[in-house]
Amino acid sequence: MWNLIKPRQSSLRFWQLAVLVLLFAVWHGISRNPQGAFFFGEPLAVLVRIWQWFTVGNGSLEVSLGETTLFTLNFPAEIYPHLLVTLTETVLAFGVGTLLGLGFGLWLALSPMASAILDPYIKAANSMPRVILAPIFAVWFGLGIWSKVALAVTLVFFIVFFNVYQGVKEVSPVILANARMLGANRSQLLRQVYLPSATSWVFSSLHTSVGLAFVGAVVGEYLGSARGVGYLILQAEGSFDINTVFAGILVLTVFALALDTIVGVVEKRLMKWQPKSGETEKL
Amino acid sequence: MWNLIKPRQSSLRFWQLAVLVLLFAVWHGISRNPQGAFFFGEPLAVLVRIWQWFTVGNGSLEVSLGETTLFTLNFPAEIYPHLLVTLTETVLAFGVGTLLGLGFGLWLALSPMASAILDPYIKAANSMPRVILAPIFAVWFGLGIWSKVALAVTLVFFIVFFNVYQGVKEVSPVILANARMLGANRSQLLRQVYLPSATSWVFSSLHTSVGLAFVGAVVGEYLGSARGVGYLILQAEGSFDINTVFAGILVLTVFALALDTIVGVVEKRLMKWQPKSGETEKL
Amino acid sequence: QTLEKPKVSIAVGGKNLFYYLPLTVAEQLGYFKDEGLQVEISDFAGGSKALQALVGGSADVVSGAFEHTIDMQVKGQNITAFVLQGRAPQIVLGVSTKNLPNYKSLQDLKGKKIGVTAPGSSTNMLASFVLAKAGIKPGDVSYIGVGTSAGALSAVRSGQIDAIANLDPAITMLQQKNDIKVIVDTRTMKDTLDVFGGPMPAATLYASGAFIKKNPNTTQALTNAMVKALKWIQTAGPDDIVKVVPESYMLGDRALYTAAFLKVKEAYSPDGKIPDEGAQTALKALQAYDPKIAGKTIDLTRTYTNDFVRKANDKQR
Amino acid sequence: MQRTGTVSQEAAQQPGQQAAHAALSLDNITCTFVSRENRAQRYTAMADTTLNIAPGEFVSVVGPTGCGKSTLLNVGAGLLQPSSGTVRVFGEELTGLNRRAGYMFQAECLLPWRSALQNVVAGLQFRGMPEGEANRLGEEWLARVGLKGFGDRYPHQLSGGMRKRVALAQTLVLDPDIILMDEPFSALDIQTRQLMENEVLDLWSAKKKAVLFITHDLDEAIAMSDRVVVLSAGPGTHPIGEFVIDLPRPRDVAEIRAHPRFVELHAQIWDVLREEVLKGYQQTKQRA
Amino acid sequence: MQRTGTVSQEAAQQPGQQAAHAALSLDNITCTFVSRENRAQRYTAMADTTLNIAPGEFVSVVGPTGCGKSTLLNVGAGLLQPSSGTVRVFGEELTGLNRRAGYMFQAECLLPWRSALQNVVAGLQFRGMPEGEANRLGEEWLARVGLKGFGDRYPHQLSGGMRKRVALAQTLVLDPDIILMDEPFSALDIQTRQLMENEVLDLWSAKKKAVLFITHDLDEAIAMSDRVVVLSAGPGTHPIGEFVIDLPRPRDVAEIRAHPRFVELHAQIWDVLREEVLKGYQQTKQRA
Ligand SMILES: Nc1ncnc2c1ncn2[C@@H]1O[C@H](COP(=O)(O)OP(=O)(O)OP(=O)(O)O)[C@@H](O)[C@H]1O
Ligand SMILES: Nc1ncnc2c1ncn2[C@@H]1O[C@H](COP(=O)(O)OP(=O)(O)OP(=O)(O)O)[C@@H](O)[C@H]1O
Ligand SMILES: [Mg+2]
Ligand SMILES: [Mg+2]
Repeated sequence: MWNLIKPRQSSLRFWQLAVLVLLFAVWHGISRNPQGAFFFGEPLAVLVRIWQWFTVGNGSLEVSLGETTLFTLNFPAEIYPHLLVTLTETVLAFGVGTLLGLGFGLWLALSPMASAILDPYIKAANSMPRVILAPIFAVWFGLGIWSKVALAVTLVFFIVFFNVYQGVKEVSPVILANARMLGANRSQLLRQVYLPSATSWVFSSLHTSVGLAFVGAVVGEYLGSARGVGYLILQAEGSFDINTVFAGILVLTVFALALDTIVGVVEKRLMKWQPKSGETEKL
Repeated sequence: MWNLIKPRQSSLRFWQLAVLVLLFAVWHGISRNPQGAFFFGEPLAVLVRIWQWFTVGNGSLEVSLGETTLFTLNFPAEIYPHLLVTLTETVLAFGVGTLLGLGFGLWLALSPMASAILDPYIKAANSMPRVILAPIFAVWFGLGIWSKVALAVTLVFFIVFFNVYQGVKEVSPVILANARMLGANRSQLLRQVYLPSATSWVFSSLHTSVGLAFVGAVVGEYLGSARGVGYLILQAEGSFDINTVFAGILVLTVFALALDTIVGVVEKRLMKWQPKSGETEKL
Repeated sequence: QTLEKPKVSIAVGGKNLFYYLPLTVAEQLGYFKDEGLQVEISDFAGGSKALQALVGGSADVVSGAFEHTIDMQVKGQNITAFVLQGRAPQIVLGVSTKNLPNYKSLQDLKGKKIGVTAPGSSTNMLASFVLAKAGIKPGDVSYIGVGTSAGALSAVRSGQIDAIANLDPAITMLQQKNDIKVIVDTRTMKDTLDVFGGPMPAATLYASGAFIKKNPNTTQALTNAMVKALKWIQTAGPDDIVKVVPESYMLGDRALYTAAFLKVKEAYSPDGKIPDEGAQTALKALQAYDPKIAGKTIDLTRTYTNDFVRKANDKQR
Repeated sequence: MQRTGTVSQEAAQQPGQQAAHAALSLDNITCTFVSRENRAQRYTAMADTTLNIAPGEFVSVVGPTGCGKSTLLNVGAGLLQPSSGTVRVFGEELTGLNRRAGYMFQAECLLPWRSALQNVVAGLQFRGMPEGEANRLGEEWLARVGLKGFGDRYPHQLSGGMRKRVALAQTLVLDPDIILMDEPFSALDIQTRQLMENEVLDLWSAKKKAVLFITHDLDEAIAMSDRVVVLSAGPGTHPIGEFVIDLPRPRDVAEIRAHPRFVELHAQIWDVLREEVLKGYQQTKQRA
Repeated sequence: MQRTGTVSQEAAQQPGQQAAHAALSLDNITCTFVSRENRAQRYTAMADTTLNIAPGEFVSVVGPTGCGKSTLLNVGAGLLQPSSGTVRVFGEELTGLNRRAGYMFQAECLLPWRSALQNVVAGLQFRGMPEGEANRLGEEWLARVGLKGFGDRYPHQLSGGMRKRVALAQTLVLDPDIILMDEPFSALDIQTRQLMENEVLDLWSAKKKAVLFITHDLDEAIAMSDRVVVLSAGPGTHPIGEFVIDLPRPRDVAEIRAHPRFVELHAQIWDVLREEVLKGYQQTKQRA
């Protein structure tokens, strides 16, 4: 019996769906109890909310540079401008944070003195509660998307940084020596040896930071903003509308998974040199 | 000239100190401007505040289990009970988060089907803004330290998890095959092959998560608590006492560095098998 | 009259609180647009964050508590309130019926846990103020920050706190389920006068002195819109409010919302004027509560101006 | 090739009879590697290979480089699933790992986080042997492979040949019923090599294990084995010759080389092998 | 050892004269490894070693396993700082990496994220050669080492011997002035090995490079070299014999083995080496 339904490659989607259904069932169960519904909302109401977001009303977004409005986007439903803002913030934060983390990680991993000197300061910065920085970012970057991007970058940066740093240190000494003997200069070593060797480290950190980029953007919006999914969540929380809060979380989650899938595809392409087990064909 | 003062091992501490002094100087410079002082406080006032925390007044902490008070600790100055609470939360969160991350990471890395099924859910959980969970944790774990621990665990867990997961997948296939041929069973493979091979991955994530454990604990306190350094910071923010806010951050940072140093010492001991360059003695 | 700055960014900490209802009304009824203003209202996690946005220069105007203007003068920031939204703080102190079913007097709160929105906030201030009058020192109770939303409700219901100082709608929700017994209710003028010994200005619109000086017409336009909204509220019934306020504020429970509205209606300023003795009251309250302000001399005339409100009222009539 | 033909035909009859009692029996094994990205990209390393090793038999496999010898051993160890065909261990069909075999890999395979001694005793520990006894045995084996005193070095502190010898000790200390060895002595100097060869022969003759031994050194193969199997060049490798080595036992690997029968066998096998290597080399030189 | 004594004394005079014109000259090198954790734990792998290689000279190094041959090559490549002594490359003192040398490592050293062809052309790319030309040269070298058609495989998809050949092509395609090779052919079968040996000899005689060659195969050493250096057993390895190989050139590695002078030299060197290996083996068998 178990063998028949045992998870395998072909029934993977089925099982994933089963878990999803199970989660919704448990959630629904919890929400039958009013106390539970108060904290977790009701799945059906949440889904209705999402449906409304994507179908009802209309939204508009002014894209402006400094004081001048460049153009105004009009959308067929309420959620789009908010979603667009949050996604923009997230993607920017993810990109900027990753690049900074990569750059700093490589630099410090390759210059032992700089790393020894700056080490405590980087660790100190990492242990700083970012929420406190939000007002400061608002001063520096304004109330628009850039202050949220900055907050999310502070989350993404450190994760990528620490992994790149360690990844570079883990390069096999023999392979490194070989590349050096083959005449690679510093920048070639960087691009042809350190980076490829650290790719799995980098991607591990990217999987973590996709999520945290969303968290950073949403928390940034949550701490103060005029639009974005975090703003919607904040509004809903203030009026005890827990269903909308969870609707916001659910929508974000879907997009986080989408972004993660993209990262996964890139990873797969870059890592195709790695040995995998079971490479024989079964006849 | 440069050669004389160029950073080297012997002058490391000097250079670190120089950076510290520089940071304080810049900070002091910013604080001359009232606008700057409003956001960053004044370094001297911050140091005075810290001094007062550790010398003036007295504090007490009731340690209780459930409803019964076990004993009351008395301290010679104001900060100690708060610091003790925050440190306890951080260390607990760090420990629990690390263990959970290790456990889950190992489990999922070793059971490909479970990982394939649960993968999207874990990534979804990682992209959930934790701040929104704070009230729920408060219900489940009360307003004491445990709700803060829970919040910090949600940060630490994912970082450790993703790195352990990737670290285990990176184990050299030949070494793994060798261990299996030598007769290692599952749990032996785990302890003798996967874990040692993933140590550098684990430690990389631990360095990141030491900081985030502090962040989680402080943010948890910030969202609702009766003591702890986060409470002090929040209280100071409410009355626009930015010096106290930074005093709190500074104190936390020092302790984060201390905890990180401990992690570093353990790491060095466990990683002594790794090849290092320059192993010849220069006469 | 041309506006110096038609685009105005307003910061507010908790937009959907009843505390800031006039702002929402003005926005929803299009009063700002009528004045030729293009306002963007950014919502913040708390009043102090909104204030920080103002000081940092990213927001022009804040919809926030009057006390901030006094606080900021101590910090060397020149901030002026120019229109009043609420004349009573709307804060309610209640005790948990679960933990303290036999509550008699304030003395019973000694050694208890009191939930406030955030330590150091105005809810904390009110609680300290009330308790101090009953001879209970701040050290005799512990204050726990529980926020204004779900956390606050659950803290009371699960018995983690013994008393709560909070705002609507949380308070009305607790009252409806009989979770708390109200002991001080500053939604009413009577209790406000009782507690503070005078009228207590609550929510205002404030901006930096420099902004007001530089943009008098813009400030006037903002004031006009707000005064119009205040007048509208005076005459509005529950049905009108329900129509105006965004659906999402209704918490899926219109009855609750209208009930809460009727309770706080009295607290809204009828004309937006900041009474002079009100400023005195606020200063006294702060001095009693915050040692850092106690010793300082404060020039109250710089913390508020009624010039704009006067003009707005003239115009309305 | 006729002469070889007869030899291999003669050998070809044996498997059928032997398969039932064989310690390790590979029956009609085919191994096709496919690229995961591009399923069309495939390479058949081994085709229709049948090979039986009786208990107590010492079989050497020789063949041109890259023909598929390591693949054969991986299949025998249960590390690689053949595309078709079955593997039997003492009569039982193999699913999963071959628990009765010890495998000394061609590539570096020491656990880098364990010192030399800890590496040698790893298998003993996995089997739950008490620490003291395991260490005693480990030290003994370290001495046997000439590494006494190097027990506390980590692998990266050892030379290439030393690492190989640690791996040898690691495999042999477990005393497995089937020993699979992939070029165990290629990194050693001739003298050390002969010492090691004798060590392995001593162990084998004392306990009569089944040994499957891969080497590029024909001398070594003949000197040590009961039977030498020659594999064809890839792709589609399969045995093209089996030679029974009827030299007297016990042998000393250095002395036996002078034996007239040794020289004769050497010439016979060499003939088959040489052609095959040249063919393989030509093939790869000309391939697309 | 007397006979060797004279040989090495005779050789010992040369370095002084040669050092100035040598392509690679190691002068009085000592290498002591220390453990980072415990500074007292040290091992002197090489002591007072002097070795000069003239431009166009082919020098082989033989010695018991673990004596310090790879260490010697690492020092010559500038990868390892000697504890004392100096290294000169074409007369200039070496600081940092030896940019004029190509080094084929003993351990696996291919870049795992590059295919075989990409590995071969890596050095050319680093030197900025245009893609097309580099690939043409790379393909040519892949064919030379008998791997035509395997260019798109990743290292883990190649057999051990194939990987070694890719590494060989990777080093030689760069046409370095000094070639350092650490047991390049140990994973190859005899036939392929001889083909490779001839390939290297052809290249060497055409361009007259300085070659420092490590091998365990004495036949190989003699067949290929102008000079064979025998190292003593460790610790404190140093040359204990240098033999000038006065066999005629050009040589074919397979045929030259029959030359009477070859046999004579083999016997001479073997004598020295054997004693040393046994000594080393005994030492490690008895060490604490
Ligand atoms: N994972 C793989 N994917 C594709 N091809 C592979 C893979 N592993 C091995 N091969 C191919 O299979 C063939 C046989 O490889 P194998 O390692 O068995 O050779 P071998 O006989 O051990 O050679 P050597 O003597 O050099 O060690 C080679 O052509 C190799 O390229
Ligand atoms: N990093 C190191 N730390 C300590 N000892 C080392 C280190 N590297 C090498 N050694 C020691 O130096 C000695 C010489 O090593 P080396 O690798 O040069 O030997 P080799 O002659 O190349 O041997 P083989 O023929 O086995 O390759 C060995 O005893 C080895 O244990
Ligand atoms: Mg092989
Ligand atoms: Mg070596």
